[in-house]
Amino acid sequence: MSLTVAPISRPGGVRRSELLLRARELSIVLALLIVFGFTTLKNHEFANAASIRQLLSGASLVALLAVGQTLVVVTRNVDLSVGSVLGLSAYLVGTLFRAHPNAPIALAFLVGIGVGVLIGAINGIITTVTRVPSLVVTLAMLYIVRGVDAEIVNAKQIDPTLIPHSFQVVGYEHIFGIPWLAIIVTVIVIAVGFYMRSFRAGRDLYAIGSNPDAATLAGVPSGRRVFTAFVVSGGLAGLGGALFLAQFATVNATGGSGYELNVVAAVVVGGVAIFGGSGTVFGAALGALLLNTINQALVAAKVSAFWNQAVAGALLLAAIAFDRWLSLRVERLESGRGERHVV
Amino acid sequence: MPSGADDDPGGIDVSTENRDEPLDGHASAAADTPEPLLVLRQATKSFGSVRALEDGSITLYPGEAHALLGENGAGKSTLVKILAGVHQPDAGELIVAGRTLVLNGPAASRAVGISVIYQEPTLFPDLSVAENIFMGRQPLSSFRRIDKVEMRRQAEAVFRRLGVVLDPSRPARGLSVADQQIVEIAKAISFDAKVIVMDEPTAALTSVEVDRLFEVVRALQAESAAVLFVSHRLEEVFALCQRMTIMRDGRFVRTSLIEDESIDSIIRSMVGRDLESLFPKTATVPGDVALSVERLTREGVFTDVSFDVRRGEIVALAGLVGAGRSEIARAIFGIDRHDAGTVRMEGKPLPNGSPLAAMAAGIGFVPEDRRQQGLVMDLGIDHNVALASLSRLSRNGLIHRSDERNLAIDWASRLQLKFGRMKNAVSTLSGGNQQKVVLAKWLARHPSVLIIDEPTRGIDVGTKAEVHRLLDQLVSQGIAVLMISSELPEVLGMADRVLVVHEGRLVGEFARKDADEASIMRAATGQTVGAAA
Amino acid sequence: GSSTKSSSSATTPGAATTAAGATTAAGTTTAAGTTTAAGTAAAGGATGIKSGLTVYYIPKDTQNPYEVLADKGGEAALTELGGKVVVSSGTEDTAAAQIPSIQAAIAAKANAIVIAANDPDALCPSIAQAVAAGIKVVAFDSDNNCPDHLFINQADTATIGTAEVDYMATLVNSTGEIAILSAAATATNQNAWIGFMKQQLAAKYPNMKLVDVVYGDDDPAKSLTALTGLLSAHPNLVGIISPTTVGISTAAQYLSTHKDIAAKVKLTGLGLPSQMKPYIKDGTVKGFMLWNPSDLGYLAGYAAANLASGTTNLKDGSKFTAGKLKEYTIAAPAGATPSVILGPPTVFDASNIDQFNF
Amino acid sequence: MLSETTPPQTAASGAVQVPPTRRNPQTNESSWRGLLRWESALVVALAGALIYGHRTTNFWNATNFFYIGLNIGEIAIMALPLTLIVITGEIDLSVASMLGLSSTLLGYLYLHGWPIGFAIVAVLVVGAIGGALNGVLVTRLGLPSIAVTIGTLTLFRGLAEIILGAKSVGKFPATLTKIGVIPIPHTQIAYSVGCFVVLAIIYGVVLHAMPVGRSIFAIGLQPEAAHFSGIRVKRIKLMLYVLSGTVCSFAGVLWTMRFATSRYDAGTGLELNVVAIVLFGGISIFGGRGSIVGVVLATAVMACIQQALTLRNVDAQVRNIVTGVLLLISVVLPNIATGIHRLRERRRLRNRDRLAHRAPDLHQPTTTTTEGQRA
Ligand SMILES: Nc1ncnc2c1ncn2[C@@H]1O[C@H](COP(=O)(O)OP(=O)(O)OP(=O)(O)O)[C@@H](O)[C@H]1O
Ligand SMILES: Nc1ncnc2c1ncn2[C@@H]1O[C@H](COP(=O)(O)OP(=O)(O)OP(=O)(O)O)[C@@H](O)[C@H]1O
Ligand SMILES: [Mg+2]
Ligand SMILES: [Mg+2]
Repeated sequence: MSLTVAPISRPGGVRRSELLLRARELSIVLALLIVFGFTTLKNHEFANAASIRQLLSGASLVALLAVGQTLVVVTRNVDLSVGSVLGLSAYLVGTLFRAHPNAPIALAFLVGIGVGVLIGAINGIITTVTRVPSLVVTLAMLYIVRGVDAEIVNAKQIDPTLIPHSFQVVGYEHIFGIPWLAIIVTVIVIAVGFYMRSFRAGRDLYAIGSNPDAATLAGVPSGRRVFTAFVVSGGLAGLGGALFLAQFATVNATGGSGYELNVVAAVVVGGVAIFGGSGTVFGAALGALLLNTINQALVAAKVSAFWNQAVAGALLLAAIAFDRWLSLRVERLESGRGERHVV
Repeated sequence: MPSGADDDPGGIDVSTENRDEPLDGHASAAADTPEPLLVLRQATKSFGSVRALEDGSITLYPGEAHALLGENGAGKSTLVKILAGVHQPDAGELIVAGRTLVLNGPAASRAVGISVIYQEPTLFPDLSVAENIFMGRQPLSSFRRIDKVEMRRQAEAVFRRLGVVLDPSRPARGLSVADQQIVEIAKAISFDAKVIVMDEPTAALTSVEVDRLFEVVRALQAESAAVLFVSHRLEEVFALCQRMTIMRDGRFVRTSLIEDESIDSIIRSMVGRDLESLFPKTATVPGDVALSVERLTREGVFTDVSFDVRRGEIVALAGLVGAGRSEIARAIFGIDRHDAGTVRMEGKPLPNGSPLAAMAAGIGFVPEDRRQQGLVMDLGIDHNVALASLSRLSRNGLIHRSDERNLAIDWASRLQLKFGRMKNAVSTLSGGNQQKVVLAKWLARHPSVLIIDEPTRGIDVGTKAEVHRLLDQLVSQGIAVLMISSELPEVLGMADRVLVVHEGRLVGEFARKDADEASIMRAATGQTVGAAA
Repeated sequence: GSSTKSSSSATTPGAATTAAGATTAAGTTTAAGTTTAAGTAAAGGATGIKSGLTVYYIPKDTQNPYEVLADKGGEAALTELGGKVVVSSGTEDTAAAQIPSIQAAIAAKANAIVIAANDPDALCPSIAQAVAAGIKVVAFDSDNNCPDHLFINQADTATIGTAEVDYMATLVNSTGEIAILSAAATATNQNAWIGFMKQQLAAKYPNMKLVDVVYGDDDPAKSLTALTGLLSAHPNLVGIISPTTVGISTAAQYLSTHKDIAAKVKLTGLGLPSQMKPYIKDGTVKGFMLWNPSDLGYLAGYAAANLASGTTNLKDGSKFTAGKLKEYTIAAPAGATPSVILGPPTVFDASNIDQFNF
Repeated sequence: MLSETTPPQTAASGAVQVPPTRRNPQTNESSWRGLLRWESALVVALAGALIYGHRTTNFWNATNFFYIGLNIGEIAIMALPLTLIVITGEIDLSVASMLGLSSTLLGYLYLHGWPIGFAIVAVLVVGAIGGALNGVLVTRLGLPSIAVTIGTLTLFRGLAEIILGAKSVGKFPATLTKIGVIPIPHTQIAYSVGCFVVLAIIYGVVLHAMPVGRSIFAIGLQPEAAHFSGIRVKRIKLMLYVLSGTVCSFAGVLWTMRFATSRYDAGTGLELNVVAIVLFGGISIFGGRGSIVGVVLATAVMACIQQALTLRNVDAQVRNIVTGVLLLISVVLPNIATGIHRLRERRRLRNRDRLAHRAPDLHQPTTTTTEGQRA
């Protein structure tokens, strides 16, 4: 017996808070439109089909990796090895073609994905079994995979001559004006996004990230789920490698290095909470698109290329600050008793 | 009994894959010669040096409401967590529906039809209320897709059954403790379990909600489920339960029928001695005002709180969980900022939101949650004791190790701390001894005012008495003590004055002589407006 | 690093290397492969060359195919002279990654160092130490600003700049907007060439307008972004000069897959025949330039050996013979770095592309 | 419930109660005993590295050790402030960018005729400001430090790029650039190493012998408890970030001296090396555990191995692998015991299950539990 206020639902407040949450994706779209519109004003060519197509395919790879990264980050982990994985898989796919110039395309993709899945599995095993923080594990893997890659490559490189045209087509062709790359990635984003929304395993990921202890109490097989998240992230990075090769038709020992930070940046800008529990792959993909659009906009708007990094960095900080503000607003709206101890 | 037998396998074989269709205990209800639904025999469990459970035994029959009683730290929650599969007993056996089995995880426990309401809510702040209820058991539509509409519907149905209005689609973040508790209950009854364990479910509920809960429980009984009901509120126990099991110091004391018991008989066997000896309060003459709180307000948490604490007296803040007592204490000590009002020490106002200033002014604060707030669990005893006195212990900037050790040793002996080595991490200590370390940490600063929140939470009976004796000594030395406790006996036994907090307001003040359980409860539940301070 | 080192002399000095962390904890990854002369002094070529010389080749990084070709040339030279070559450098092309290699050379009491500096100034302190230790220093690929060394110039900087503009002029008959797709903004040799390109444009081609210079950091992805940005920024672009192999190959790849654009925009620059062959064949690129990297390494090897044997010196006009490449004369105008020029760059086009395999 | 009676790690685990990265899983004294054990492991590793080096030609001589110091100097220096930050449970990935920014700024100011002395001071101030930016974003706005410092990593580097663009500034006064390449007179110790040693001693004392050091550990282990003990958690974290910024820009100055040139991309990518050293030094990424000694040893081990491998002309690629493996070992080894224990526990349960005739669903606890705590 107690007199804590009888729980009353506040539909209004709820709807508003939900709107605020949606606002995350919306705000990115908005930012996109602003950047795009502004640049187009300065330079009409920016809006032409070819340029837009480039915006899409340019963002595709990072977006793809961001999808995998989202799965991992949502569970309060992180995968820094994606860049190295992409490089390795790209080169191995290349060597496949070098060995069998007319290997089936499907096989090429399988090889790429396979490489990624393998490394993802290693990340997953170590993280879940030894409970070593994934930040450290994947950082180490970043070095190791890159090193192994370089050992294999050994100052050689894959030249366009080696890549069958049928494979390269995937990299640049487009149907109905939409690049294949973008289509592939979009399909994956939608598929994964749908899975994360509407399937138990998907929801489990959010549960794990949102409150690990409660997840265990709810009987969520945390280890298995986290492991899967790493495998998927690895697999997508591997697929990314194959697509990288298709797009640039050439790769060497340093292919894809530095991607990890772009990907994490995209994910964060995309509104995925770095400490898990919330965020969507759609947001992450949009984040990737936004970052790429800004890069190209700077060139198209004839802003000195020297500004790229600074702008990207500032944007990143703005994004996470905005997120923070947003979640605080939501809390305010939802909380009956004002702000509770925020960790 | 066949009927019981043939529905068991269903439950026994359920694995998490299809844990969402748990076995129903209904058929066994039909059986007139009841067969125990669940039997736990001589379960033991220790955590490091803490023996949480020596002999956890309980037997539940279909269709009964069974109370589990015992003091704080008696081992109730530990027993509950064993049934929940959270802890694996070090020894002892668990028989569910005639099958000896091992619950190696919460899912396994749920799979055999046990559902648990934990003492404190375990929610996913980022997920919707509906999802919190059905996590891992979401209703599916075609292609094993989650059927959100259905989920919402079912959630609403459960809430209707509980007679509460709560939007299933809102995120759990920001739910009040009461609402959180409601969601927990909804979670537990959202699938027809055979055994429903409730660890202090009513702690944060309004009387209306409690009545509703009881109706639900009775309904469950009618469906011949067994309900294990843990509560410190004996009147609830008498209102709801048929049988009861008493535990003391982690040991099974006895199981009996409610009608054979009286409040006194229960308390006697819970405590193991007469209440008096528990609260060795010696009368003291209060000195002049040490701490005075004036119109203290923190938006949405507590409002217009004013009171004084004099040297040599124990003032207790009583009230229900969630009343805001801890918040008041936190604001006084400067952990949280307050929006209005002032806190004075010996007349001098304290700056808002600065623990350092409060400490400098001579306030010590033993917080509610010692594992998170009171102690750095992985640091040694000596380091913890020294943590609040580092500046005093350091000579020209460097910590003086020997002083540090001596300080710790000194207080360890004064408080009769039981420990292995000074360097041992405090996490290896028993709850009571941990509490002593927290006390040592603050007493080492020789505070003139000691704020102590839930001084004996999770502490076993013996230590509890020691803590009380200690408090008594302190006040007799002229220290002013502000005590927050959810245990009425403690409040009645120790306090010179009792201030009752209800929804963040002071609603009553009782002198030691005219403070009694009934009147305090009435004030705490807002039924009378006492002489507000 | 973020820059893909399939680059030629265009490789960015200290190319922006992101957190890919290819450097090790020492911040310096260094690789080395050793080849000992098959036949020693017996095979000794030029007269007066000491046998058993040890020459450290320190390329920009060990993953750079162009550099590897040059190193091979050097090994060939030293093998002829009965000496040995030790190739040592990092996986990053940063100065920091090269310093340990210089230290290793000093420690190993090498006779000479042949280095392609990742940074014109950053290495000077270390190189000075090497010189002090009596080691002869030869620079190739991209020069450094340190004293007391000989620079083997792949081709006269001015020549490269002007030649590329002239070639572009023939492609676009001297009219229209052109742009440059370079490596890193900090690449010394790139910037030097671009400088001369601008001069040449100003001097000879009033109707050709350089509208933009963009940087691809020798990374395919970045180059592509830069390129497409370029295209949308300048709709009436008619030509792109990309004096870096990554840039030109990426651009070529893009154009060969966007025929509509390829129709309007001509592309030339510095590229590796092996990479460019398909685009020459499908007509995307009519022609581009480069010199033979292994000849470059070969010449550097002979120069180093001669300096180390005292059979030549850094004075203006002093000569030495470089095996199959015949005789070279060192030019050391006052104030400038003593240097020899390998020769004019080769223009590769459909007529000759098949004869080259590097 | 759990949070009341059991530490979260326990909550997550049906089997053992051990937080990840606990050096010594079995006893709770781990934090000290286990750590010592880790440092002794590092000592062994160092001995190994030296012996390996000894069997390498030209390794065991003064000049070479001078070189070793020279190559690791700035990284080592940046590792010190990061150590403290990581012990408080935060992280700073912007260190290398700050190095680059200050190197750039130094060049720029010098180019514009500032006396080098003033320039250096100005650079240090900017470093402090940059650090403060990190600190404020993390403590006042409560943003996750990993996200914030990835942002500033890009931002600082970007600012550097804006300041100098393609230019690279050289021709610093020889008196200063000498510092970069000659040892401290009458020794074979590089100046940067000299600075490192001094700083290491200071940091060591502060962290292990002074109240603030104790507070730093407390913050890393249990921020809330620290706050309740009157420790100014935010203030201290902010302070540490400012410190980190300043020290990193100092490293930037040394870097500029060593290379006698300043460019916007100076030291790009070093952040991961710095982090690697800190973790290899036995600092728990969750905070609360580790020691300066460990970091110093780790630095020495890394430096020696790298140099020895270089002298031995081992492939550069291999060096990456070595770094990665060392890092992995350093964190996995201490946790292996835990992992095995957990597995055994699970097997035990499984067997007991078989007796109980049912194949249950086994849950391994997730690693995220304590990461959450630090969240
Ligand atoms: N994980 C743990 N580690 C160490 N000690 C523990 C742990 N869990 C419980 N204990 C100790 O075991 C004893 C019994 O705890 P338990 O929570 O079962 O008591 P309780 O009867 O539920 O008390 P309350 O009525 O306050 O809930 C207490 O002394 C508690 O401090
Ligand atoms: N209606 C509510 N809305 C939001 N938070 C609440 C509500 N009721 C209680 N809380 C929070 O739940 C926790 C427990 O309540 P609180 O400690 O304030 O009350 P108390 O009187 O101290 O009870 P306790 O016996 O738990 O100490 C506090 O953190 C409080 O802020
Ligand atoms: Mg309990
Ligand atoms: Mg409280």
